[in-house]
Formats: sequence, structure tokens, C-alpha cells
Amino acid sequence: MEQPLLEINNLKTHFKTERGRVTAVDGISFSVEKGEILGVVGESGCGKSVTAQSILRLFDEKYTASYEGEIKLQGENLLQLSKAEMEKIRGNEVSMIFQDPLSSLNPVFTIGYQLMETIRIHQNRTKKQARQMAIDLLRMTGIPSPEKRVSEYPHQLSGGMRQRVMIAMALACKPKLLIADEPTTALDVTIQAQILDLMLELNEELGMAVVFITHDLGVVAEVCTRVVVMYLGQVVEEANVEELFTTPLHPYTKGLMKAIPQMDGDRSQKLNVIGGTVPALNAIPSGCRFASRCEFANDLCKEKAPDLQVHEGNHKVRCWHYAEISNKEAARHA
Amino acid sequence: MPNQQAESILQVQGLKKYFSVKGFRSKSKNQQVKAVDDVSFTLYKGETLGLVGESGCGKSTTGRALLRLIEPSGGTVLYNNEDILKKSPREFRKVQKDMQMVFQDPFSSLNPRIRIGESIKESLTIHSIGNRNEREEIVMDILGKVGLRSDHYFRFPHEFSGGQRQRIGLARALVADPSILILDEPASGLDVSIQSQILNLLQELQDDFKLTSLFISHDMSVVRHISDRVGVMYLGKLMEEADTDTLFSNPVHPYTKALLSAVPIAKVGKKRERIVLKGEIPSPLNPPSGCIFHTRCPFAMDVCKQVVPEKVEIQDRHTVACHLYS
Amino acid sequence: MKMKNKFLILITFVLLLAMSACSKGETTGSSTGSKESSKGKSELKLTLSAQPPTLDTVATNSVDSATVARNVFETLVTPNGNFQPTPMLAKSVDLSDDGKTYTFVLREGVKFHNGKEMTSEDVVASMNRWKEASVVAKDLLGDAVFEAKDKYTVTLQLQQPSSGVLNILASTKQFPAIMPKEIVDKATPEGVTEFIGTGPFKVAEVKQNQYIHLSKNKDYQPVEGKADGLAGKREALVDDVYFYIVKDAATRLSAIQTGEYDVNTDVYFEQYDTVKKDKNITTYPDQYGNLMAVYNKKSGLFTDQKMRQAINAAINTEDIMLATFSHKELFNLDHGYMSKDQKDWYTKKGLESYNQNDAKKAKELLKEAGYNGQEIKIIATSDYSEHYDSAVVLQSQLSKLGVNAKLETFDWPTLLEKRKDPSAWDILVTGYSTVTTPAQILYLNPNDHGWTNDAKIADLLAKINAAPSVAEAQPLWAELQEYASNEYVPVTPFGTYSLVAAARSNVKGFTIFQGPVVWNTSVQ
Amino acid sequence: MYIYILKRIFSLVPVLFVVSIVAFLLIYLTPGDPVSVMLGQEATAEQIEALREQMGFNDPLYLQYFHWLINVLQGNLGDSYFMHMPVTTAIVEHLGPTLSIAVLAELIAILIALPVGILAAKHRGSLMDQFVMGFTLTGMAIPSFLFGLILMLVLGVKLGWLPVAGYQPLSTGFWNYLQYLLMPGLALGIIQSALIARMTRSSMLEVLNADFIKTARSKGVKERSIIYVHALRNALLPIITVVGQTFGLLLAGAVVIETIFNIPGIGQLVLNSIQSRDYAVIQGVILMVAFFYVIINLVIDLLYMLIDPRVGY
Amino acid sequence: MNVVEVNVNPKRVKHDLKKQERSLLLRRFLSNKLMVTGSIIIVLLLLLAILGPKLTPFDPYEMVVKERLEAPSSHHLLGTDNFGRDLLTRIIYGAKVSMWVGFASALLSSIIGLAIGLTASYYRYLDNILMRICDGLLAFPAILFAIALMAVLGAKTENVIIALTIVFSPEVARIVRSRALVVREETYIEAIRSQGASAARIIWKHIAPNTISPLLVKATFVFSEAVIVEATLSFLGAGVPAPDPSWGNILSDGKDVIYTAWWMTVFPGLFIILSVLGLNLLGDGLRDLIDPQSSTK
Repeated sequence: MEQPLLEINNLKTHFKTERGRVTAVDGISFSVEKGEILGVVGESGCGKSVTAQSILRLFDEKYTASYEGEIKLQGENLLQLSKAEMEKIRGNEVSMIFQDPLSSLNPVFTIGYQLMETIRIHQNRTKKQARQMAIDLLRMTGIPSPEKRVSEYPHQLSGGMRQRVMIAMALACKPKLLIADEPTTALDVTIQAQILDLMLELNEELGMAVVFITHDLGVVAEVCTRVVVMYLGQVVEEANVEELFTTPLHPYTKGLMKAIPQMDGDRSQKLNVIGGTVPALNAIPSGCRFASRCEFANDLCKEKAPDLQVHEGNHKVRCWHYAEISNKEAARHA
Repeated sequence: MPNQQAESILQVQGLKKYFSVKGFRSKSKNQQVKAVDDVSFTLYKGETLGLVGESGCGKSTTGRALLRLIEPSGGTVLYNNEDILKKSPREFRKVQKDMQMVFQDPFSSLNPRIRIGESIKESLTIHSIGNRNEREEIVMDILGKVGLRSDHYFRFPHEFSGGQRQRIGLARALVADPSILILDEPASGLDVSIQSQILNLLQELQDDFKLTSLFISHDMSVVRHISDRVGVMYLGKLMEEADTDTLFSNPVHPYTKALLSAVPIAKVGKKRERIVLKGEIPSPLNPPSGCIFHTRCPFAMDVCKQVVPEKVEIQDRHTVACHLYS
Repeated sequence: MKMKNKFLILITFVLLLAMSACSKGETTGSSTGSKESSKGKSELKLTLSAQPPTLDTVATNSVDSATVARNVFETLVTPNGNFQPTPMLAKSVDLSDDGKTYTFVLREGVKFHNGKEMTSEDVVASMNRWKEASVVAKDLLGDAVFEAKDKYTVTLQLQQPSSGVLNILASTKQFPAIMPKEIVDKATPEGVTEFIGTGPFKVAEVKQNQYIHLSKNKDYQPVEGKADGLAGKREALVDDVYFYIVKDAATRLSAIQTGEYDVNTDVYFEQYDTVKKDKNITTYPDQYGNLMAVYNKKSGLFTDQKMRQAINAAINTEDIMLATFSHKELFNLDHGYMSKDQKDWYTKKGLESYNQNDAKKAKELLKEAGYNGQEIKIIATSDYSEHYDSAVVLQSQLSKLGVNAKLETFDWPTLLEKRKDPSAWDILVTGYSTVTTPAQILYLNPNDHGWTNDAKIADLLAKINAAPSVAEAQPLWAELQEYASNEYVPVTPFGTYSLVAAARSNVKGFTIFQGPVVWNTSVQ
Repeated sequence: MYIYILKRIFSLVPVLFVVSIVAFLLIYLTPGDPVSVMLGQEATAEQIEALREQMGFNDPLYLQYFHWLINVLQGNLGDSYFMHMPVTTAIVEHLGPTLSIAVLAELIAILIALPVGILAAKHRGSLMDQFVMGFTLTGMAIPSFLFGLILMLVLGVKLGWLPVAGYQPLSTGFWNYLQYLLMPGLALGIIQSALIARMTRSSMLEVLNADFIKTARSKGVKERSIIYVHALRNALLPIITVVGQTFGLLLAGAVVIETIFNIPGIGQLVLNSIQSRDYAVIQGVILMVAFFYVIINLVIDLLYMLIDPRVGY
Repeated sequence: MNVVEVNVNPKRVKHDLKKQERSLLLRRFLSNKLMVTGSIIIVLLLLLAILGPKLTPFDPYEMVVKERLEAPSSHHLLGTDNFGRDLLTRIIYGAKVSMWVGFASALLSSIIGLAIGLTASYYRYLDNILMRICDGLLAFPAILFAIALMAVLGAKTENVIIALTIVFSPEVARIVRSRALVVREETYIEAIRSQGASAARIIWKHIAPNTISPLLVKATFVFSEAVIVEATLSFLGAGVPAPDPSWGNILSDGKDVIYTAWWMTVFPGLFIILSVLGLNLLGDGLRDLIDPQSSTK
């Protein structure tokens, strides 16, 4: 098999807090193939954003964060690179867009400046060339009259436009991997649709891989080819998108899917409820992390933490008795 | 679902809210933002009317204007055949007991310095319901009904999670035994698993308390799930209104169609035809002439640019404001 | 956008420029004075502790004004080292046999700084203005008139003979400065606007709160005779004299220690030791005045003579003076109402009542007066440390005696106002500078300063003023002082004290007499 | 934007109006008057009353204020009774030293505070950071007069490096000018630097947590330019505000420092005129200082617009 | 939802909870090193001010002129002043005066500032007037303003408090107002408004308590600033009048003898620095405690 573009092995991200060390991401492993769109989905606090930012080592390693494990980009472990080497990767090989496009753009510099900065850090261009490139990039992301826009400031643009700028900036150096951290959460549905279309288009056109982080299963279904489901700092399930939506295995994934109101079909049915709340990061249960909220949990679950096991192909799940559960459910429906 | 002959409880006619904006750069001195522009609808007893739209469409303003949290610029709101917009503050207080609101942000809608029991009790105090001891009991009772423990009474908001706080918000709205509930995005900002808890609870309570609700949300699927009827707003105007199933299965307004098609669906295999609207929502400071949607409408005609479309009832209880149907 | 930025930068710069322009205008304006100063060694820098309100000494009683103005303006007669009036601008002074007419013959060829020669009309104009402005002059000279007999002769015609006339003419404060007539004529109540005199120095520049710059009067014609007090030969030995206004005592001290200034005209008492120890500095104590508690005899407890006597008996003046002036060399406890240096007037009569420090006697007297704990309000200014400090000690002593004494301190202008109000205070702690005749003693004046209201004192004062000569007036004065000290007790004197000037050792010929004497002084 | 600036300037009017009324009232309520001071220590009550009448101090208050206001509106602040010169001249004469000290102190403060604050923010929690915080806390706790005295004692008297007191205008040579200013400048500047350094630190920390810093980092921007280009410019707003405020404080602090170092500036002018009840000067200076203060605020606002394109919309 | 109906005695629960909250607060307080240090300094100074007068054998007003300006010794631990009074005793009594002046002006300006700030924030028509007045007052440099006020009021300890209150109230008012304006926009205010609450209820029950935190922090800083301004005023001779001791006027006396009696400058100076430091630490700590986001660590 071809070497994956990105391979994460047992990544752990620890933070120093006032209440001691906290492990926000605890042993994550997954890989991203060239050109694919991998969705990382989960509820707030599950560690999906931390994972995203850990890939680029964006946390302050001197005072707050520390990493463990491996993040291999085309075989090279990013966690072992020097600061300067890391800077060469960022924005060049791997780039990133964030949830809130307003706060993610520096308010005091023009859009052109911020785009040109990215270009000139990684490519040897004159100011003039960089400016032209910036305009081209803006045009590519569908911003009208980009010649004018380059000299505007972020606050002068609408939310959707800003996210387009962020995308343009992320794509400036034609990266191999784009990490999109909830890129449409702050946007209206109609604008979200535009941005999602744009991302799909660009993915096809440029062939870069995307790690798409979101809490919205709908978005995942629309854009991703493969999905990783996270819960409390761990991957609980991983599968191709069709497989995940047709045959989810983990009780959490299942619960989540049934908790969403549907756009068609019977609406008189009650929504599914996952009882309880997510445990705090400094009070992680010793056994299965989902046990306290799982209706199928037994003593084993409470005592021993399950590993991520392969169900079939690239469908993986972290549950002691996912098979029984599926059977039970099938029986119930039948 | 209410039957056809359900009596109306709240009639909103031509509701308007214009904000004047003193812009430094604007040429005219007082520009007006028409946040809510001539919106009319009726709430029938026992039903839930959903109000959907994207940010800035005026749905929240509508909700607030009904309670006069924002004083409306025009229109009438008939409750018990009286125009509540014309009431003096003292008279309006009685209406406020009957019309309660649940707010979007469960983190900021509770006073951080007041124990939640006291917060809930305040409504009783204001409306002089019960005596001291009774009030405490009523509050304990309602806490139980929204799924909280009575010892939660003495805790502060920061000790609760988002979902729990929204339960407190519900308790506060329900404690004075209102007949109308205005829910402003009560489940947004919550995780899916919590959101479902709140939506279920809401449905239960609506039955228990025989409530009539106005449910404001940007989330189409949530609105579909909870409402009996749905109104779609765009830039301060009501574009289409119909029973939920009708609207979702057979939307007629181009905007509604686009909106529905834009919602990502958590299912695979069924690739729908998506209508992607071009451009952005125009600035409410400088709204388009004629039909307010014509700048983005894939079916825009010449007439759309000049004439504001009238509301037409194309079917029983299905109205739409679009030149395609007039 | 570009446009917007440029405009903003422009505005910001314009504002900044406007701000800095103010300061620039100022620096060029002030450069004139200092350029000259950097020329050579021939300058003398002194410090003054306060800005003189004006240099027109006729318009003010201020000592600081006099200190500067005496270099610029001269008088007909001036005191010698023993406070005896000695001719200065007058060549001679004659008194008629009936004691009513003084004839002043002016020196000829004396030129004002503006080049004009001084004549009798200038003298008459100056003297008449002074007579109206000065309280003591008004009191003593009354309806007397100055007249020009000829170009160089001026007479003073009195209604009746008076002993202190020449003494007043030789005052060291608010002295009758001789100025050109045209300037006198232009004077407002606030004073003259041009400072043109006949003195060895002329006013070059007055920089408010900064310095007063005097420059040498090259056409100065000194009188003959040995310099003594303010009398005798005056000679400007330096080209420029600067009086720098330095209000802070510590600053004045460090400034003279480091050689920043040549003379510190007002060494703070506490610093006397430090200055004395400094080998590079010579100290010049200068008998200045006396410090006292003035009783309010118009209203309140101290209308009772017994009360005054009681407090007078209790006071330990030595402690007060020591705490205030810190060094024994700086004060004098042997105290009369007139200063010891005033050989014509000084007397020891009545001094037994001074510095009694007798608590027992005081308590008895208090009892007799029927005092039972009423509040006694002491007021003083916080602007003059000697007033303030001695008031603090007085309050402490009275408290110890069992008197309910409260101290209130005010800044000087407020004190001046409070002082006028008989209901506002009981004891005023204040100081008076040395005066040349009993008539000038303000606390014996019935209209103010404690409202002394005693027939015997008034009578004796009138007799003293009317006495044809000092010799005849002196016994009357002794009687007055005895009576006042032992019986009436208008005030309790704490003692006389000296101000200290300090000069760096390379300042030669510097003397001090009621303030620094700058002529005949050179810097080596 | 032009309207914005005009509006800002126009909004100064009521402030200055309030200032002038308060100043006038203060003066009216203060016991003592210039006349008694003018006449000297031993003047009598009658003399004083006579001169008061002559000088028109017995007019009713509103009339005095009205006359004064009319004059001010015509650009005439009146004349000083004591200095026999227009108040404007007096102010201009005294402004130089005060401005010089204020500017120097501000320069010293900024030169110390910015690097120190940035370093502390960059290495938050480190020993260096704790040292800086300790320094700033102590700095803020020392009254300027105390610090001035200490400096004078050490640098002036004991070491003899700098002249202890006085002021020499720029025209006497730059070094001469500077050496007299250095100590008062240090006394005020070091204390101000504590304030600015703290603000720099916290402002930088806040900005360093902002999302766009993450964006910059994810673009591969070097750490140095993240701090000095991306963060600093954003952190500058609160820093500039503090700098502006401290500049206002410096004018006030100058009152004390000028007394200690005997600098003939605005502070001295005001103290002297309060002492002598030179009404016109007090009034004029207070108005001027307040005006200065609001102008500084205006300049800060304009700087905001230069630095942050969002301001003014 | 499966709700376990626990049979609870509300009074007990309330009691327990309050106990818990108190211990939590204590724990948070103890974990805040700055604040603990600051509190210790201030408590020690307060103890000194309260108990000190009983411990010292000297009278702060008693002059022994012959012992004036004695250097620190076993008899006079910190030496004597220029009137021969025991310096330590003076400083202790001065602590009383300085702390009282600081505390009283902080308290008074908090009360006045709160009233003005709340009024301005709620009644928009008053806002403009009140805030322009505050702006005007703030445009005066604090020390100059205080000096001028003292000239009007006369040198008395109570007048120092009044002057400082006038100087600091506008600052407090602005803080309260800006906080109140934020609180006004909070949803919970809208929520209580939607219940039909009266203006008084909204202001006093909902807005006011939420401005207390920044007010408390500001009050601490006003306290410390008041100590400095009082010292400065007294130093300039416009503050606490003799014979009452305050750190400022001891320093002022000491300044003149700085060459011969360093102790008169150094010791009161140290006490000023210490108290202001303590208060600033306390204020910083309070801010961190109240608003964990501003915590910079």
C-alpha cells in the first residue's frame, strides 16, 4: 500500500493547567490518504480541535503543552522537527483554516498583506508577484473584484467572504494537506452550502487532502469520504462515510445519529437521548470512557478500557461488545 | 396537532421594527434598518409555530417585539382581543405573566450572582403569586418538572452545564404558568446529545402545560421536528408560511427551497439537487427594492426588482410572498 | 483606504506639532537671559526661597521683594550696621530746631538706570507714593508733606515732632525707593511696571518662578565711606546677578553643596549643621525677626488678661525655639519687643515675664481665669516652617498643661484671611521681621494682629511717636515694654531668630544685613 | 471619518465647560485672596479691603465668570496680577520644562516598558516574568516624590553625576538641557514604566491568545514576527491608552517633581499661583492642563484609527 | 429524564452549600499567592494601626525636644523626629491615619461612584450630563485637583477624605457605568425585563450586584492610590495637618532633614511602599479571583 500522506500514531497532547496536567487528546491514531477528505466528528470537548492543532504543533510547547506519539507527514515525524523546520511545514505543506474567520484574520492588516505574507514566507516572490498571486487566489475562491478586496481589511468583509479569504490563504502554497477546523460552524446555512461546495471543488481541482473537523454529522455526510468519530480525547469509531451512516457500530455514534432531528420522514417520533454528560478531562473514568452514558454498559466496560479494534476493512470501533449491541438492535427492530 | 378550527390566541398584524442608525459615513442623517418589516401571523391555541431564517432576518427581533423587550415601531398584536402594544407598562405586566420567553444563550440568561431558585422565584414575586413559602414550593415543583433536583434550588448558575441551564431557563419561563411561550433558539449552542434532551423535554412540557409556542430557530431540522407550522423569514419579511409537513415536502418560495436544500443531511447515498444561492445576504441598511430576495433569486424576473410581492394563500394555510405565484 | 491613512497621519502630526510648537516658542523666548550667563565667571547665583510678588518694594511688604529690590533701588537714608539711619541718596539731612522740618540735600549727578538724572521732583513723587502705601509711614507721618525746594533739595514738613522719622525712612522692607517721577506717575495700586532705580544693579530679566536676573549698572555712582550695614560704598563686582527661585529647602541645600549656586539665601534651620560642616561653604546668620504667639484680645477666652498671663507663664520658649530652629546659634532667648541689635531702643525691662516655664503658676492663673477645658484654637500657616513648627510645639506644651488646645494650619493666603476674623482663632503663631521703630510694631496696633486694645499702651505709643528724639522716647518705650510684658501681655514672644545664608567659599566680600548684600561681592 | 474627528473635537467643548466652571467655583470657594498676598506679610485689613474693591473682586460670582468666559472665548485668558503678564504668556513660558520632562519621562518609560513587557509576556511564568512583575508592582507602589528624593540623594549628592536641581533651556546646549532633565525624567519615567510594562504584558498575553495568532503560526510565520508584527500592533491599542493616561499623569506628577527638582514648569506655576491666589493663572492653567488632557485623548483616538482600521466605523 | 427525587431538607442543603461555597472560596483565595501576600501585608498593617498604639510606650504628640533627631536605637527603635517624638510611635499612629484616609475615601468614592454609575447607565438622559461632569472632573490631574480642593476645604484629615472622594468618585463612576452598560445588555436582564420587573428591581437586584466585582477591585486600587495621594498631599503640606501624624507629613518633615536624619525619610517611605504594594497585590489578586480570564498565568 502506498504510504499515507499523514499518519498519526498514538498521539497524546497534554496541557499544564492550574489544576494539574490534563490530557486532552489521549492516544489518537488515524491516517489521511492523498486527496481524500477525512472527517473528524465529535461533540464539544472531545478533543477534535486539539488534534487538529496538534498536527501543526500550534500549542506553546514551552509553557503549556506537550506532545507524545508520532505525527508522520509523508514519513517524517513532525514532532521531532525543530522550530524552524516546523515553520517551513506550516502554511506550505500543511495549512489550516479555523472556525471563526473574523477572529482568525488579523484585524489590523489588509487581506492582501496577510495573503502575501504567506506567499512570501514560503516562496521567493517579489512583492508585485505576490500581490498578483494574492489576487488570483481570491478570484479562485470566488471573491468578486479581488483587485479591490486585497486592500481591504477583514472587518469590511462579510462572514462568508472572510472564510473564503481564509481558504485562499490556506491554499496559497498549494499544500498537500488542509486542516479545516469547523470552517462553516459560524456561517449561515446558505453560506455554508457555498463554502462546502467551494471546498469540494478545490479538493477536486487541487487534489490536496483535507482533514475536516466538525460537530455536524450532516456536513460530514455531505463532504467527507472517511470519518473518525471522537469522544473524550479518543477515537471511538472510524469508517468510510457510507459505512458509518449505514452501519454505525459504536453506541455513541448510534446515539448521536438518532439524536439529530431529521429533514424527512416521520417527525412524531421522539429524539434519541444520550443520558448524562461528558465527564471532565480531569475526572476520566478508568474503564470505557463512554460507559457512564452507555445504556449497554456492563461491569467489564466500567473496569477495563477497550481498544480500537478492526471490525472489517477500515471500519474500526472502540467497544467491548459492539457486535452484541448490533444484534440486539437488529432483533428489536425485527 | 391542532385541528383546523383551533381558536387563535395571538394575532400579529403588520408588525414593524425599524432601527435608526446614525452612521458617520451615511449621507442621510437617519438611516433605518428595517429589522422587522410588516410581519403578520397568527398563533393558534396549543400549536407551535416555528420561525426560521438566517442570521439578521429579524426572527429574534420579532419575538422580542411581541414581549415589548424591543418597543415595536408599528403594527398590532392582539391578545385576548386587546392590542397589547397599546397597553401601559402596568397593564402590560399582566400580559407578561401569560407570555414568557426562553432565551438562546443559557450561559448569559441567568444572573450569575443569584441562586437559580431565587432566579426562578423572581417571576412569582413580580406577579405576586403565592406567599413566601408557597413560592418556594412552586419553584421546587417546577424544578422537578424540568428534570432538576430540588436541592439545585440553592446553587449558582455556574455550577450547571449548558443543558441544565436551559432547563432552568424553561423552569423560569413556566413557573408563572404562562399560556404562550416564546422560545428564541432554545437549543442552539448545545451539543447534539444535549439538544435532543431539551427538545424532548420541551415537547413534554408543551403538552403538560397546554402551551402555545413560538419557536424561533435557524436550524431547519429542529424547527421541522418541533413545529406544527413554520414561517420563513428573510431580511425582516415573512416569505412563506405553511404547515410543517407541507412546507418541508412542498416548499414553493425560491428562498425556502434554497434554504431547505442547503441543509446538510446526515444520510448518505441520497445526493439531492442543491440550490446554491449566489452572493450574500444584502445589507439591511440598503435593502433591495421590490422583492427583497430578487438579488439572489434564481428565478428573478423584472417585476421582482420593482414590485413588492403580496402575500398570497396558494393553498389552505399555505401563504407565500412571491411573484411566481401571484 | 490609503487616502484615509494619509489624512490621519497628517492630522496627528499637525496636533503633535502644535503641541511641540508651544514648547519651542518657549525655549527660544527664554534663551536671551541665559546666553549672557554662560559668558564668563563674573556672575553670582543666589537662591531665593520664594518668588517676590513684585520688585516694586513700595507696593509690598514682602521681604523677598526687598532682598532683590535693594540692589536696584536706593533710598534717601539707609541703616548702617547698628540700624542707624545714614545718608545714601541724600548728601545730608538736617532737622530744624523745632523738630518739624527735615531738609534733604540730594547728591548731584546720580543717574537712574534709564540715564535720567535724579532730581528733587523724582524724590518727592517717590516719597509721596510710599507715604500713602506704607502703613507705618501713614501712621507716623500722617499729614506730613514732601516738597521740592530746588532741584536738589527736598523738605519734609511734619505737623508735630516725631522720633522715628528717619528710622522709617531707613526701613529695610517696603522702603521708600526713589524712582523716576514719570514711572511713579504711571503706577497702579499693584505697583509700577518698570523697575528703574539708581542702585548698583539694574533689572535685566524677570523670569517668573525661575530667576530674576540683575546686571551691573555701569554708570553707578557710589557714596563714599566704608561699607557698613547697608550704608557706605557700594560697588558691583560682578556683571550679572541671578536670584534663582528655589522653593524646596533640600534642593537649595544640595544645589549649593554641588556648586550649582553660589549663595543660598535661606538655609533651612535643620540643615545648618550640615552646611556648617561643609568646608566649601561659609555660613552667614542674619538676625531676622521674632516669633510669637499673638493673643486674640477682641473676642474669646483671651480677652481675659489672666488667661494671657497664664499661657505666657506656661510657655517653655527654649523648647519651642530649639525644636523650631534646631541650633542654638540660630536663635536668641534674651528677648525684648525691639531687637537687641537696635541699640537705640533695646531694653530689658519686663523680661522677667519671658520664658517662665512655670506650669504651677500657669495652672493657678488658669483657675483664676475660670478656665475649664474650653477649646483654644491656635492658628498658624504651614507655608513658613518656623511658624508651623513653633505652633506645633506650642500646641504640645499647652496640651501637656491640660489646656484643650487645637492647632489649625492654613496656607498663607488663607491664614491672612483667617487672621482678620476675631471669631476664627484664639492664638495666632506668627513671626515679625525686625522693625526700626516701636511705631512699626504691628501687634501693638489696635486694628489688626490681635487687636491690642489698651489705653495705657496706646497712650505710651503716642508719646513715643511724638517724642522729638529717640533718646527722649526710649524711657517711655521701656515703660511700655514692662507694662505689656508683665500685665497686659498682648503676645508671648518666643525669641528672636536668625536666617542663615550660606555662600560657597569662593564668594568673597559677601555680607548679610536683613538679607543678603550682593554689592561688594565677588566670585573667585 | 472626517465627521468622526469633528465630532470628537466637538465633544471636548462640554468637558472644558465643566472644567472651567469647576475651576471657577474652586477659586471662588477658596479662602484668601491675591490682595492680601500682594500686600505682604504685615498689611492691615483696611489696606486689603481697599485694594480688593479697586481690583473688582467684590463683583458677584456669575459676573466674574461671565467676564472671564467672554474673554476666554476671544482667546484671552486674562493677566496675572503677580507676574504682570498675560496668562497665556506665563503658561507658554512654563510649558517648556514640563513638556520636556513629560516627553523625556514618557520616552524613558516606553523604552523600558515595551521590551520588558513583551519579554515578560513571551516568557510568562518564567523567572524573568516574575522579576518583571515584581519590579512593576514595586514601581507602582513608590510615590514619585520619594523616588525623586532618593535619586537626588544618590545620583546628585552622593555620586555627583547629575546636577541636583534646576532647568536649562535647550538653547544652552543639548547636553546641558538634558542633564538637568535626566533625574526628574528618570524619577517619573521609571515609575510610569511600571504601569506601561504591566499593560504591555497583559495586552500582549491577551493578543497572543487570539485566534489570528494561531492563524499566523499555522501559516508558518516566524515566532519573532508573530510577536513584533502580528501581536504587537494589535496589543498597541491598550498600551497607547495607558501611555496617554500616563502622559496625563505626568503633567500632574510634574507638580511634585518640579517642586523637588526646582523646575520652573506648569506645576510650579500652579502651586505658586495657588499660593498667591493668582486667580487668572490658576484658572488658565487648569483649563490648559485639562485641554491638554483632552487633546491627548484625541491624539490617542486618532492613533487608534491609524493602528486599527476598525476604529472610526 | 430519570430524576431521582431526593428527599431533602432545603434549609440543610442551603447551609451545607453555603459551607461548601465558603470553603471553595477560601481554597481559591489560598491558591492565589499574590492575594495572600497582599492580604497578609494589609492585615499586619491594620493590626499595627489598631494594636500598635497600645503596644508603644510613647505618646505620638509628646515632645522631648532634647532628644530630637536621634538615630534609631534600642530606646527609640526607629529614632526620633525633629520634635523629639518617637518615630515608630508616629508611624504607627500615622498608619492609623493613612489607612483610615485611604479606606474611607475608597469606601465613600465607591458608594458615590456606584450611585452615579448606575444612574447614568440606566437613565440614558442623565447619562450625558453625569458623564460629561465626570469627564470634566477627570480632566483635572488628580493631585492638582486634590491640592485645589484642600485649599478650599482647609487642612483637616476629614477634608483630605472629602477631597480624595471627589477626586476618585468619577473614576469609580466610569468603571461602574461601563460595567453596568455591559450587564444591561446581558440576556438575564432581558429575561427579568420580560417578566415585567420594575426599574428599581432591575437596577438594585440585578445590575448593581454584578458591578460589585469590578467595583471592589477598583476600590482596592483607589485605596492604594489614596494612600499615595494623601502622602503626596501631606508631603506638599496640603494634607493631614500637624500635629497629627501621617506617613506623608512625617516624610515631609523628614525631607528637610534628609541629610542628617535618613530614618525620617526611609521608614515612613517604606511603610507607604509596603502598604501600597500590599493593596495592589490584593487588587490584582481580587481581579484574578473574580475574573479568572484576566488571570495571566
